[in-house]
Amino acid sequence: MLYAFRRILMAIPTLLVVAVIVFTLMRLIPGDPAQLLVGDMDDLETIARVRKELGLDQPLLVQFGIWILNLLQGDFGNSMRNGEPILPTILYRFSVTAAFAGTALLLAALIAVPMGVVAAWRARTSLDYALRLTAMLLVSMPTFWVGLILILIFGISLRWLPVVGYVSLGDDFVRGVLYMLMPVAALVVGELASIMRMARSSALEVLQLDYIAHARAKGLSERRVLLRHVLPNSLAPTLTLIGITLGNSLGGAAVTETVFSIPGLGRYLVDAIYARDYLVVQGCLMFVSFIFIVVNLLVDLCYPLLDPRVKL
Amino acid sequence: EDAMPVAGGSLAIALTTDIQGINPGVTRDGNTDAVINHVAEGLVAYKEDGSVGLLGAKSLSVSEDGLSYTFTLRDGMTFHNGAPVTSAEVKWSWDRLLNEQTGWRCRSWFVPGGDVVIQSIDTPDAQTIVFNLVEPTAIFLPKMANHQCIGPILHPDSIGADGKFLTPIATGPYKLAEWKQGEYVILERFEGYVANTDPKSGFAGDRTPYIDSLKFMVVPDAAVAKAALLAGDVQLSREFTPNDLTELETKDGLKVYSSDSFNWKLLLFNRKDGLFTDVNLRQAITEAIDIDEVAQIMSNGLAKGNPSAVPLLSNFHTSVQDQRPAFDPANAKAHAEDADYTGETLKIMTNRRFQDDYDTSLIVQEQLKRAGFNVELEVVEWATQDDAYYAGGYQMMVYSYSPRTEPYLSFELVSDTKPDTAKAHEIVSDEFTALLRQAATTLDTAGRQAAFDAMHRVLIEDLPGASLYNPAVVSASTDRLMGYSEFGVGHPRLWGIWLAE
Amino acid sequence: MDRSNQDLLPLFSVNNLTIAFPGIGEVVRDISFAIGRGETVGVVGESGSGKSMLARAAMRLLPSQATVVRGRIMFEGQSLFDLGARQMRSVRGAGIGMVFQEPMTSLNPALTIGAQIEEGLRAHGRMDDQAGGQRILDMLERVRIADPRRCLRQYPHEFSGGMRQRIMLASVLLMEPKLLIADEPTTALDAVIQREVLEIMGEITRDLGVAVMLISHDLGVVGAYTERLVVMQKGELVEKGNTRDILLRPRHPYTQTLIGSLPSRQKSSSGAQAGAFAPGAPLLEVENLRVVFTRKGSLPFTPATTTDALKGVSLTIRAGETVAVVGESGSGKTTLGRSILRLVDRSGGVIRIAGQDIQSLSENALRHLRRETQIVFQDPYSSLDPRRRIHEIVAEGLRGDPEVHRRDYRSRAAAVLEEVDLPASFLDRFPHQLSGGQRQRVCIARALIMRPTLVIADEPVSALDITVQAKILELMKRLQRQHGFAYLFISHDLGVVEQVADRVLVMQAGRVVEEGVRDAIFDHPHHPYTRLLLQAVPDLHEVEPGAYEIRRRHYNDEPAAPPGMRFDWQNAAGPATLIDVGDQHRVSCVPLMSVVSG
Amino acid sequence: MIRLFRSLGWIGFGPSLLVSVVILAIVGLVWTPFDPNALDFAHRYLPPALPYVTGTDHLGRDLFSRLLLGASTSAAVSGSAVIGALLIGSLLGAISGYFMGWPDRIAMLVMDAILAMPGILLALAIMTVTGPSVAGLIGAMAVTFTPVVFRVVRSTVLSLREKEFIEASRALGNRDFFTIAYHILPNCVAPLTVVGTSLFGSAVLTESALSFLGLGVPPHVPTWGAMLSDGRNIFSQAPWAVIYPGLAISYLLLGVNLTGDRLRDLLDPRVKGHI
Ligand SMILES: Nc1ncnc2c1ncn2[C@@H]1O[C@H](COP(=O)(O)OP(=O)(O)OP(=O)(O)O)[C@@H](O)[C@H]1O
Ligand SMILES: Nc1ncnc2c1ncn2[C@@H]1O[C@H](COP(=O)(O)OP(=O)(O)OP(=O)(O)O)[C@@H](O)[C@H]1O
Ligand SMILES: [Mg+2]
Ligand SMILES: [Mg+2]
Repeated sequence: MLYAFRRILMAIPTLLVVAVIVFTLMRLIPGDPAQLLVGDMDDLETIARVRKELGLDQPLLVQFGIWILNLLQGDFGNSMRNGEPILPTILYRFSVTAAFAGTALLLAALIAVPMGVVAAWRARTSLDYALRLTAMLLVSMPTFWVGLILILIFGISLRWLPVVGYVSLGDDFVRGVLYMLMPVAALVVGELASIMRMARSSALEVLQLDYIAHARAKGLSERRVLLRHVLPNSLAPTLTLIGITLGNSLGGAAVTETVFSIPGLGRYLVDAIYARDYLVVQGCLMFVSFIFIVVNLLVDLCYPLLDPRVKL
Repeated sequence: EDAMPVAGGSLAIALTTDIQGINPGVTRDGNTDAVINHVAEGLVAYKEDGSVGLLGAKSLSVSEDGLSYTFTLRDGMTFHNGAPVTSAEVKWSWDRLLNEQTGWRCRSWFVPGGDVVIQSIDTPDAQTIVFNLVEPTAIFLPKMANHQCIGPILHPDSIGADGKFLTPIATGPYKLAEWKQGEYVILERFEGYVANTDPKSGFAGDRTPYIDSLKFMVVPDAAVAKAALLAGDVQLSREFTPNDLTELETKDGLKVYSSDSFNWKLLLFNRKDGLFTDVNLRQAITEAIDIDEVAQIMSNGLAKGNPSAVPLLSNFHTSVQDQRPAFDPANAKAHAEDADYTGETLKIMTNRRFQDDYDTSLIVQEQLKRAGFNVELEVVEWATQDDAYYAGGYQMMVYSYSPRTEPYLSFELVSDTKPDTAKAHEIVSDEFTALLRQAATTLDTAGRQAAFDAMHRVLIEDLPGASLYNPAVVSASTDRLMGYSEFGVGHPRLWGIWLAE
Repeated sequence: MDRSNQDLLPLFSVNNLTIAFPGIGEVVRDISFAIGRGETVGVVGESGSGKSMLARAAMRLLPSQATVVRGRIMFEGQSLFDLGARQMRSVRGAGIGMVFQEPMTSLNPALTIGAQIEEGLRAHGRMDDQAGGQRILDMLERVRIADPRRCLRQYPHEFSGGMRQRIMLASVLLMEPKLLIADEPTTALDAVIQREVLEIMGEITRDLGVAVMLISHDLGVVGAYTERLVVMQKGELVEKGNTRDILLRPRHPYTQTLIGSLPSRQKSSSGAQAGAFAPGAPLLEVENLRVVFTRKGSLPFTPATTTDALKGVSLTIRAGETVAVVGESGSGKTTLGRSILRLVDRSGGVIRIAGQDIQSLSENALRHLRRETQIVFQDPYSSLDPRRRIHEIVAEGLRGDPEVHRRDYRSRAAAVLEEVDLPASFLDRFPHQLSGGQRQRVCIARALIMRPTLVIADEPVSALDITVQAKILELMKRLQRQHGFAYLFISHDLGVVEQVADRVLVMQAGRVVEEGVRDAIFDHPHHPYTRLLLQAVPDLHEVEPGAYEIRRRHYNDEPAAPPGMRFDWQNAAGPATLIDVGDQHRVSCVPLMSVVSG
Repeated sequence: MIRLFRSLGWIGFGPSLLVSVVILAIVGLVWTPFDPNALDFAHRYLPPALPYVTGTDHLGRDLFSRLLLGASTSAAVSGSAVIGALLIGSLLGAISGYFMGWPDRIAMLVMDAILAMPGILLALAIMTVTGPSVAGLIGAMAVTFTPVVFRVVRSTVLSLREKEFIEASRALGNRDFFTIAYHILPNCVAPLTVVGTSLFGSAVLTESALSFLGLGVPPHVPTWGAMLSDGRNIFSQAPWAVIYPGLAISYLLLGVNLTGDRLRDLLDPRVKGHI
């Protein structure tokens, strides 16, 4: 517990650096949110007024200071486009993304880890090559392309699955699942291969250790050797990878969200970047970084379960 | 098609981006306007040909001196909460709009410093409302009817006690039922809607709703929007280019709509940038562009080029407006030489947000190359281009103006009265300013036409940009949808339509 | 097959076994030998001679690429290669048990000891009865695990290497195999612990009547603990027979070299046996050296952990002298060597080389000094940059010398290689193309090219085969004779030390506990730790030229501590007080009083 | 099928795919059947048939010529991004890991911060600053990849530091920077090659995803990723406009991934012993 607390404390400087990077980046971007809001209505006075309203007329350092101070109090500010408070939106959007990105990753891990272990177990046999080739073919396809193909097949040709829209699982489980199938599948395809590779290579390493030979020498069955000795000991690096992938896919699902019209965090952020909605972009990136750090912290906290040598 | 309308059913419509908000005329952009237009109404609105028609008002009279406009409210007009609409609410609405705190996007048009200054708003009786202006102008009604500003009539309960906007309690054929941010907006039919007796035209006239509920779904990607229509997830999708027409027409179960529009696409020149200060170069480039070919390709043969600020759809578009420096690559070369152009790389700024801007610039680039210019595209992100539009920092850019039905508003876009606030492409000339004023203050049509013609002549000589064409609006729906059509302002009109069976 | 018949057959026999790897060829060739019930058989041979392959073949746990070309292995009258997977599993563990070389990796770190022991028993259906649990506890007690109950709940990493190996032993023997195969079970352990494990193993297997196949490259170990011996070389069996007989009358030349390579005490080479008294300025003086390692907490705010690696060590080396440092693993030997070159920062004390305090030196002067003093590291595999060619490695030190021209590097390197008996053709090779012994020579050459006055040799032969080891030691001596440099020779191998050292320092837990000339230490060790250490190694005695016998060192006399003192046998924080017991032989002692008062 | 790969030498299969892309890229630079950027309004939406091997797009550009040119631009864009990340990341990583202390802490902080932000979105944000230019794209991807390289190199250096040959180098009196350049960096080459290939794969995908999100390369630099994302708008009229770029990307990535796996097997000493 103390460890977790310390790790969170350590995340503070990292988040501060994120804040500086994000803030600087946003102010370097050409384009003016006020102009975009006013559009081609061509009214310099209105633009000036909007700038003032948004606080963009303040010196940058002051803007940064205000933002950070508010952030520390949990106030992410309001959207520059519509004045909505940002944090609730982020939380809602995040829950959407987390639902399908998390499911996808879980599924990918459930498929990929056994695949990897089996491939390592039968290393350099036809089975191994077949599994690896499958994984590689899958990872060689860009996510949005997979998404469009899925839409073409299951949405338009077969009409089995809805193409656009989103129903949250909490509202209507069955329909929610239907809506999730394609985006989840598209993400799984992208994540499967790297997890499988990692699982394979770490299982390969474990398989060469003496205690595996010892387990076999004790007369254990192969199944037991794999499940009880190889799997737990090869899981740690895979888990790390999963942590990084999850952290990333929570923010990076923008592509999938665009293809499947899912109102997730990634899409929210991309829209905000295009609209120069500074506070939203800054808030989202801070939030995603925070989640990334927390997820990886959770992963670290899992290590002692896998390896009693690790003391936190 | 001639069948009698039937009420009921629901319709899903694809929307590229989420709406910005629900405060009519305040939180807005194109998509927001398209949705909110069904919820909130003003006194007047644009008709099919771009002229101003009646909506909230059943009649309108203008005083001899052109200073006071008297509107009589439509019979049986009620708010979504059931309260009848009286002139008091209209005045309240306008007072609110003109208050700086409200943040109405069009406020500056109507207050001192703007083109039209409202002096006072009177309410002689419950059904009558009078707008008194400071000086006579031809553009009061066009500005009042503007679809971006809406000039919404709202019930005071729309605003909370703390002055915060709550929800639009308005007078439109549809009520806001649910807005799930980032996902969809659902509008429900307003049962108590009593329509204007004028026939449906543009946004004006009869707006009787039939379909029970409208669901605007956010579908960010155009390719997916098309897929969603084909898959039946949405029944109306409007994110098409004319190039999609031929394909969509062959699909079973679909209907395809297209219309010319009041949108205006042009190649702007930065007259403050080096070579482009020389009008000869601007002219050379204009002569090197075959706007008809551009329009042909971009509209798949539907449209022709428009060299003028006055849209082809507009009644003010006469043969004078068709004049331009003729397409003549040979001449272009000569003019380029006059401008001391010696093969420097010229840049066209464009963006990828709007696929037709991008494609148009590719075509223009190709044409200019053929005429011997060395042209590169500078593809930037939309917001960056928009910034450059205001701040300069480009040579040429393909730019689209949203629909302007009133030519005065279009000409305004390429000129400025003050040199210090002028944008890089704008004409700053007293002559032009005078003509603009003439177009605004002259009330009779012939006089205005003369002003527009004169301005066009300046435009094709001074060349703030090369006007290209008015992009077409293309959409498609399920063939069960009846009574739907597109019109030049480009927003969907989902009243007066119904679902067969 | 009736029982009497079975008794006649050997328990385990290998017949004409040949194992090959694709692309490499046969690594075990036509090997035949047998092990009877309850018999202990040793398998010796240089590294890579196929010993492990043999063991793995017996368990049918060969790497997947390996193929058994011909031959068979019989166990209790069955041919192991003909068994089905299920039958084979019942042989593994219950019929043949196996203990692996590396105690650190042969237990699954993620499972408790209890789970790992039970799992084997359960696989053979021996965990069902109530008695099962008790049997486990009894066995753990027999391998001298202090608290067996607690041990079952603990994880492998909570035990030291020796304990782990004993736990392994217990877990294997619990399944009551008929044959125990132990593949280098103690190679990774230090002498004292090695002895403990082997003793326990011998004791229990004798009691249970389990046959043992003990694999090792250490002739001393195998000789001391087995009845019969199989000697392998390059995949072939070159000699087999009674252990004593082979040691006394080795027939095959390879066996003869093997035995001949065993280190033994020789007449002091440099004559520096007396050098300790020789006058002349000391080359290296270390006074009261202290080194504390601070490992920062893995996170901010966590307390730093400190290790007192050296708690006040003093020593002196004169030119041409060989001073050996021996001691248990972790006693600070390596740290001592490194801090002399300032590769490790000292926390206290003084180090003077040729009279100069190295701490006060500037960066530049230090670089010069380092060139005078060279170090040969323990591990020939990790001390050569795998991406550099041999000539680059050897000549690297010349770069700092402005007097040597670049184009001379190669010829200088070639010359030095010749000194260490490597042909010039090695110049363009990469380290991985060299054997361990050749690499170690390169390391020496790299040190030698600098013409140092002092060479710190940190376990320079511990990773090498005994035959190669002998050659390297010979080489080092020869070079010392030629160039006259002094050695600080760090090793835990007492045999080697006995062979090369003039003087010996015995270290324990960061302190010197005994110091003296070689013969004094080996013949009259005073300190109990030194005695324990010396008695742990089986010693090969030359009975007559070419004939050997394994003997345990044994010291009858029990030297008494000086009056009013007792030997310092506790891991105190401070430096040890060394008391002279004559002839520069000094032992760490504490006054008896201090125990009373403390 | 698997027999085929075996007999081809599975080992050589991936690299041979890569080599064929390189050959295509070279051909594309020297010769294409049509001008890849020329619009031909008379020949729009042509399905694959001679002379347009893979058809034309909505502006009549020859897709095959664009694919040929795209081979080199794709490789160059992704390659430069990866090389940039490798250079910066390994230099920072080596210095950081070798000296530890405060430079290490600062570098770790910044790298962690970059790593904490989702790659594609960070790249997107950077590209909005730089504008959708080739240099901007390369820079944005390089920045997002740098922490990956940094971490690999740093941990390699940390483990190298324990190796005795590094101590030996110090014992010989070498300067620190010499030790880094002469011993440390060359020994990072193996892990870097593996990381490099896998990053190259990500770069191709990232580049395509950025195009999809609206910020990619300019049109006269037709990378396969950009072609794929452009083609989706005319997907139903001209499916070939997405199929061929998609296939090209899959082909390239298959080559890259296979090569990466092979390199890892070759370079990883632990696996090496067991080939
Ligand atoms: N997986 C493998 N692939 C190829 N060759 C191998 C493999 N494992 C072992 N070898 C080779 O087989 C030979 C015998 O190896 P083995 O492990 O039996 O030697 P050993 O006598 O046990 O040596 P050591 O004393 O070093 O343990 C060696 O030459 C080795 O290189
Ligand atoms: N870099 C280091 N950081 C922290 N502790 C260290 C470090 N190096 C050595 N130690 C500790 O210092 C003590 C002495 O280590 P050293 O390596 O000198 O022992 P050694 O006598 O050479 O042992 P061995 O015979 O196993 O090589 C040990 O407890 C070790 O764990
Ligand atoms: Mg072995
Ligand atoms: Mg050591």
